[in-house]
Amino acid sequence: MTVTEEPTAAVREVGKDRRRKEDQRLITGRTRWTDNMQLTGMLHLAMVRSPYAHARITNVDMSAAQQAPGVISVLCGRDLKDHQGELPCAWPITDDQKCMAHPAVAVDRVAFAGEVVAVVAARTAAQARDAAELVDVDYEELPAVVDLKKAAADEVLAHPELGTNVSATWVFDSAEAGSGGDVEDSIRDAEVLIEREYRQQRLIPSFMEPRSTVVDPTGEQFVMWTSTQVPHILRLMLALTLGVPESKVRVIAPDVGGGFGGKLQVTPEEIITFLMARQTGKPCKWTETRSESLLSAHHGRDQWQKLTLAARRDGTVTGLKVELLADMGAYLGLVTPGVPILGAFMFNSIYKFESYRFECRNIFTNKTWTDAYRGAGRPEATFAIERLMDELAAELGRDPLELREQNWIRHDEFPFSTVAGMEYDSGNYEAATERAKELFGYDELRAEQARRRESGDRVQLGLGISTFTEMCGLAPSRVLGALSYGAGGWEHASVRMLPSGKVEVITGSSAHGQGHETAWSQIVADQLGVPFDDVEVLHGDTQISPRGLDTYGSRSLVVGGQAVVMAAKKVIEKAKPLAAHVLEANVDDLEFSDGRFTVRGAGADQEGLGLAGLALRVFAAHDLPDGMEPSLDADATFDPVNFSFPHGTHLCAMEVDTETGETTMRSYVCVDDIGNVVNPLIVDGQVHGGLVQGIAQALWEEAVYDDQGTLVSGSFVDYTLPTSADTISFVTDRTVSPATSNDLGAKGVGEAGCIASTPAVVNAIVDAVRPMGVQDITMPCTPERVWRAIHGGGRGGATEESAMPHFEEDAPNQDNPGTEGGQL
Amino acid sequence: MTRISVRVDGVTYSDEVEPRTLLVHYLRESLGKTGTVVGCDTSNCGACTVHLDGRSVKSCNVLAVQADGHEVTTIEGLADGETLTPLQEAFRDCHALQCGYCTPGMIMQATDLLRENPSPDEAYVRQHMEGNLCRCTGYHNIVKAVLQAAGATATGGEQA
Amino acid sequence: MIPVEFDYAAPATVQEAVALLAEHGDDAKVLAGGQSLLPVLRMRLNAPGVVVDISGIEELKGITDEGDAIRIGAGATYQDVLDSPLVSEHLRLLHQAVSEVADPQIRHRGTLCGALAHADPAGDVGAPVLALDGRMVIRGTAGERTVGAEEFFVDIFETAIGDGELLTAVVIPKHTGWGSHYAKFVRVSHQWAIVGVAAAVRAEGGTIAEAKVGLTNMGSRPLRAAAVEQALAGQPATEEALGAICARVGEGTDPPSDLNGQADYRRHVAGVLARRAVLAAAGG
Amino acid sequence: MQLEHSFTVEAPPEQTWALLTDLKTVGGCFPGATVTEADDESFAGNVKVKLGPIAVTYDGKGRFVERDDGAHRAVIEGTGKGLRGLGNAGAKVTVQLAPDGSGTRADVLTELNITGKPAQFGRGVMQSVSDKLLGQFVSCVESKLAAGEAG
Repeated sequence: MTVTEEPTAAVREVGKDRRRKEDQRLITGRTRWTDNMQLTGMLHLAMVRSPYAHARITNVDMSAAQQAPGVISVLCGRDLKDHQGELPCAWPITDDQKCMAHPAVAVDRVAFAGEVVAVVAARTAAQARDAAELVDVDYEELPAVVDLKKAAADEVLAHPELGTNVSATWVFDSAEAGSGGDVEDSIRDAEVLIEREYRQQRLIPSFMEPRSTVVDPTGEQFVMWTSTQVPHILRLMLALTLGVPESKVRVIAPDVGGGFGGKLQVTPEEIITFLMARQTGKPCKWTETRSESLLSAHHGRDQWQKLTLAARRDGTVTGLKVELLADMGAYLGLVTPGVPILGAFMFNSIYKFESYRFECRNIFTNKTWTDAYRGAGRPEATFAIERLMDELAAELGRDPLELREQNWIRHDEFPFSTVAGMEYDSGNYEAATERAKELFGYDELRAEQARRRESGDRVQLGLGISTFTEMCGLAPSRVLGALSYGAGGWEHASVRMLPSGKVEVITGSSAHGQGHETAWSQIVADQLGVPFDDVEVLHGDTQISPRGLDTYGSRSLVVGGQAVVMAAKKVIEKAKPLAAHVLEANVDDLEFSDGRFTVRGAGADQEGLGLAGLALRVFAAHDLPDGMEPSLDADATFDPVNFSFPHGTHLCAMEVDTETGETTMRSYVCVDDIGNVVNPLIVDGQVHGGLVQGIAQALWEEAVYDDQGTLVSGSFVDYTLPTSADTISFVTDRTVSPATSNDLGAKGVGEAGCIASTPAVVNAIVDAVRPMGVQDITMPCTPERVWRAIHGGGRGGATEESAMPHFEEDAPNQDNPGTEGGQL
Repeated sequence: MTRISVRVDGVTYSDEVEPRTLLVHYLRESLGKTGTVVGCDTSNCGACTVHLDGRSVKSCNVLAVQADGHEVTTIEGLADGETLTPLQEAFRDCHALQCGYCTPGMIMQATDLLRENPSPDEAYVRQHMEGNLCRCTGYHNIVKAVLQAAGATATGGEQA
Repeated sequence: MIPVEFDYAAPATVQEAVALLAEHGDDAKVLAGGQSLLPVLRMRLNAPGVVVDISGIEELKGITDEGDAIRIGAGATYQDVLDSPLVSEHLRLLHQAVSEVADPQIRHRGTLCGALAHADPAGDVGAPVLALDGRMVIRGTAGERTVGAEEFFVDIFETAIGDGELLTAVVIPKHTGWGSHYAKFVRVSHQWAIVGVAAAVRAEGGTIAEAKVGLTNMGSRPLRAAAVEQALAGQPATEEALGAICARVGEGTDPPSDLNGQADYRRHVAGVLARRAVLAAAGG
Repeated sequence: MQLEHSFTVEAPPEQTWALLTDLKTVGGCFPGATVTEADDESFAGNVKVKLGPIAVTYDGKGRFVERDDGAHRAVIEGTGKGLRGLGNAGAKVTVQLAPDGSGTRADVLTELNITGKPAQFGRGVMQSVSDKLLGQFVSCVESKLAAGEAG
């Protein structure tokens, strides 16, 4: 570890590798998952879903289902059309964005296979499922557009009434923004141009806990338990969508089994369960199957990236032009249109560009809608720039690490205003890279690579680099406002001092595996000087934690954690007058440390007054200073002034069996700079998990549709998640440059591994087989694709030839029809 | 309906069940053993792993009627009161879980693994945990925990 | 997901089981370990009227030495096969292939005969049983018959087991002293084989005296690479000698094209795997 | 997905054509199919597709969308609705006959669309299964022609 430990007290909790408070219940099977809920008289729901990607619904015959055993209610779009409202999209990225009304239950037309057309409520889950199969739906099939590029050509329309598949076009241009020059000038003046087109395949978040929702309509309020990342946003959206007073809705996210952005949504099924509970007056539960989840929970990524990198012969990069096509799927979900935009500010990454232009076209297709998936926009950006830097290095015959160093922002140049208009507050790319090289044995591996190349070894070795940065801590509300997002980016916290001296922390962040209960306890223990075990963290229930903006975008610690710090500081401030009163001292003479107030100058042996004792005095309220309310509790809402910018250097060694195309990871080293660390154990865990998700994009995962729009990777048999047997143990380390945007100096770590690792892996594979003329392999880099790249003459061709007329038809590195997607 | 008698976590239960009832649903809904969860419908994920007569099985892939006359152990039957098993301890100590949804299945499978081979190496652990999917941990700390419980140390990567 | 309703019968004898199957015809499904059947029922891709559970039938259990062959009963799980010293000693190829089936939990429960009856061409056990000249013992109300593997595997998911019949055992000739290797090609470890090659070799000195090669997922049923087997006999166990012969292992096959590979790629990989498997089996 | 089959029979094209356009007979050749009604233009019935562990039933109907008695070319379109919410199946079968010596050569091109659950498997099982079923269908037709059942 190269972390510089804070020199102070051994008693500090922040920085300790505390074992998690959450674990006891999780390792003994006492967890409260939504699907565990059983309420008296509860009904079970089953959805009827469209098998067609695009069809008119001509008739829904529910008679057989209604008569099936145990069935209480069957509803279709006809029944619900006046009650269900429209599912929300909170991010209209442009004024003229085209948006299709998104009903929870399709009324007269379905726009993707898996869309709900009817719902059955029955006394048991089995009866509901049996009856759902008796709902007889007649469809008139309509032409469906499945492929993103074809959709962009507007030949077949996903929604004929929109007249186009283009939802919106969003542009950032450094010349217009005043943050840099005109990219066309850089391209014109370039000595070297690297032009590539990369595919970000469609992925499925695949949280392990299938989604589940329970709604209890009995009592004064509707209570919804649901496996969501966003109970607060959901509550508001339920109110806005259904016209129910917000005060009549309580949303509880109990233990939630993973999200990765996949549960950052207001889902049709949540609305439907609510409506069914309201209609029947009974508690209702819906729990999805895995196939249902893969089909209908939102997907992620799915972009084509057309990239032009301008550089000088000496290796200086000068400009970057990015043209994206982003697949929205059939509808715009909660933040669907904004996901590619989150990448817009990161394509320039850690490098100094003179000019930059980003243009994204958001396109509708007849597929499951896309939305946030771990990293959301930033993995795509990081992949593009890190692949391009390797391509430039290859073109110039330079070492790819050295070329990066030539172009990156030096540690003495922070704070640094980027060409994309961001202000990077801190970082040290040199330090992280130096440490990573050392741990990786970079030079030795390069030597081995040379030996294998020379001997014509059947198994070639490749080294992949990714020097990434990202932006965390979504987000300064002003920035979100400027990007037309429908909400702010603040977070709320409360600290409640209980009479017994125990502390309750209420946070608006809603954890689903991140360990907030542990980390927040560490923060508060330090702030208030109370024992770690005396802090109880409450979250995920809008009645307990009424204000919050939930958990996504690596925001919890840097925004929510800072709110906790601020609330704790307020508690101290509130306690001061009472402490002064009891100690018969002047407020200005008080000092607070390690949980006690002492009087400055009263000597080291003074007893002082503990916070717990003050809490009891406040509870009794027998003798408070005049004007003091009998409460030490405090609230704080924090709105960040800037993002935070974690970075790191990831190095990956891949072995490629040139006979079969099989790839094997040999070693993976990452050195991340995420600022100060609250709990290194949790941080390492976040990194490991992120790495495997990013590696999985590079090697294994892809949501594949056939020509008719049927998801053919619709179960875990075909949507190939890696197992322990497919992965390796990683080497992780950290360097620290504290963030300046919060008191903790923390930067956020939830998405780092996932953002950084994908290009590291693909760069390594391409590096291994580049001497065979390979310049790119479409993700996921299946053995077949690797083999075809090697034996099909690769995707070679001189860069300058392909560079001249921009993106000439049939030029290399564009659509790779032989290897794109699976073919059936 | 078929009458079955099953011993689960040391207690014998006798119930009428529909033949189509999966063992996992019987455990969860009839017996309230909600520690065992369902993660998929193709028996790939292993989240529902329990022991049937001492060997790990996927309880979504067994009918409750097939458990008639047999003995089932779930995650809730592992710890002896407040005393956790060494494997449970190791999972906590190594931070081998995040959201925790796969954890009961992981622990049940790892328990069986260590009974079969008390001194596995990393490759053996990785190979024999292949029937359990995790989306949070990247497996790194799960493998570490199993090795730690076995008294061994990881041979591959490490925290530098 | 919950299966469609069905009746359940757990006969105590093969005779009772066969009588039930005869009575219900194709409305009945046999359940042994259930590791292939239950996923299908849960996905509701089948709705049998009755499920006949044969796992309680004593006479189907066990793995026995029949002199020049090993008999594996329909009640024997994969784990029983792996734990059997008879299989380790006399049928190493089968042992290796079974160790590659799915994952430990599935192996604890699933049965070898169940997989053979399921006849998924991507399953790992068809190719080694075929290569080792296994014979299936099939019982019906009219009595028992024995069918060779070549005849047993008819097409995808289709075997010689007729309506009202039950596969009661597989009998595989001992291949004591044969070298063997099962090469399975997958992208992630819990996947069905993209391609698999099962090779058993009787080597004399450094020369292949006899070779048996079975292919997984290279057609609509397990395949035997007879021409390659013949060409291998008498060859020295070296990469040079075997490479060209084994590369032809995919000739004439019609493997599927799917997300994991097009047919031509599968044929290529089969050739590479065959060379590696035969070399490994020959101790090369 | 497109599937192609060809076969030749001894019978002359006219005789072959007569059988191939007899929807009841042709429909009955599909494995597991029961034709419940048929006239010159259309037919209805059900198909029980049974394959090892899988058994799915489709209720369907079909009709000629093109029929050229002179050129011996026909296009038959069929749609099936899967029972138990299984999704639907559609097939467009183009049959072209040509003289082959004294016999007939038949080229059958089938465009098959299967939606819903059975199509949700990436492993290519549906392709193999469809190929097998159509193979059986074609050989049934072939055998009926060989047996001279036509006319």
